[in-house]
Amino acid sequence: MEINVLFFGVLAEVTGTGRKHYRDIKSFDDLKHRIWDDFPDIAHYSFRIAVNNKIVNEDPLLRQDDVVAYLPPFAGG
Amino acid sequence: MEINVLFFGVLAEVTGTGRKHYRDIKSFDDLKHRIWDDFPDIAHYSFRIAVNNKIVNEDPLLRQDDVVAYLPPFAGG
Amino acid sequence: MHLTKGPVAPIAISELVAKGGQNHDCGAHSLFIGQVRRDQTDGRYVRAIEYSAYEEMVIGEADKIYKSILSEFSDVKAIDIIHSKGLVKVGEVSLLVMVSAGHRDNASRACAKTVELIKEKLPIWKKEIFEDNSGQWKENE
Amino acid sequence: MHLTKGPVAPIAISELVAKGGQNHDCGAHSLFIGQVRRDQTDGRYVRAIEYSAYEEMVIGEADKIYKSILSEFSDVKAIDIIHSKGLVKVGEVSLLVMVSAGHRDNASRACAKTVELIKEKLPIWKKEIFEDNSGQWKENE
Repeated sequence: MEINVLFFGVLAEVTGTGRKHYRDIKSFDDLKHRIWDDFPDIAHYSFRIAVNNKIVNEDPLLRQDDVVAYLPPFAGG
Repeated sequence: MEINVLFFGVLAEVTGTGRKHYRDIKSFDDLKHRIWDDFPDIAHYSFRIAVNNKIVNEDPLLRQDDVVAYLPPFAGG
Repeated sequence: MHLTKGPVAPIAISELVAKGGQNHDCGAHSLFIGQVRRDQTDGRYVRAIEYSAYEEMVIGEADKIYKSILSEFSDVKAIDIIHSKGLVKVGEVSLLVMVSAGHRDNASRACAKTVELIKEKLPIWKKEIFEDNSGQWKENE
Repeated sequence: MHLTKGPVAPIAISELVAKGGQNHDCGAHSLFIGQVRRDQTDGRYVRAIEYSAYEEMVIGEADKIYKSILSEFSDVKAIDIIHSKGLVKVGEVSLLVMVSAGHRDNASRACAKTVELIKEKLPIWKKEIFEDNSGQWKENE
């Protein structure tokens, strides 16, 4: 399936891109590994994951065209 | 001695005047009785007394030209 | 502390905030704005409040409030109070309090405390004026 | 909830307060204004903060904040939030929260709570930009 991935805050800087489109993703675990391969530096940062604008606390079941976002700790205000 | 008396809030209305000048006052007690005679209705209201802008909790020692104010419960804001 | 004749103009609020921006140690402003509510008593609706004040004493008591807040909250940089005297209509502002501080928590708590002290300490009185022009003196709870 | 490009203009505050005056059940507005502080890190002074946001999610999360505050404080009539995105310089406003309520206590407590929820829940990030143009990502404590 195809998945859109968004990176925010420091991770947008670290990955050098705010977004990346992935094809042929089999599962969330598969996606994670593809992202680690592309951007090994993100391992040094803490973040949470949102799928379609909702924070997920466990590995989610992904579906075609889901939007997965990498969210560093919030700092609004 | 001469004393200026100020009435505020509902007491300005009840006394029909915001201020009154008293002459030949001997003491605070004397002043109080003169005021009661002039404005008997103030007995129906609760108030505190300030002398020269300071709330007094006991009968004060008055001095020439002191300003005595009758202050109903505050209602600012 | 400023006693203004009639309502506090909304533009005064922007002016205070713009002034606050000149203090670069401030990270937070907490504002309290009191406006006249269309309260009802025995079927009569408030159309305005008439405020009166013992002005000389208000200024002295406001000074004490400033000192008390500044000594309790060391992070507070500035306190501004504008209160109306005279007639303020429903929906208009009668009280503006702005507390500027380094950090948000101090700003919020100091502002709430300032409002409490204003209600308790400032010799100001209000009379509700109803739509039928009858009136009623009010006390703070 | 509104994300505005650059600083929140002081005049926006007056406009919100003027709008609040149209609700005659409101007796109190509590405002929180966050502005960029000239903080110092290792001898470098902040000259601005660059904000970025996950805008779509911000709007959804702000809706949840509104619902949560309105259900906790039945006296609250309106909540407005304006947050900056992009560059906001020292002394400029990056956050404006206004909570309107019937009575002051509810306005103040609901406003403080809203600010806490904004810091905790909204996917917004900030990078301090120092006078030498170096930068540093910040987290809320």
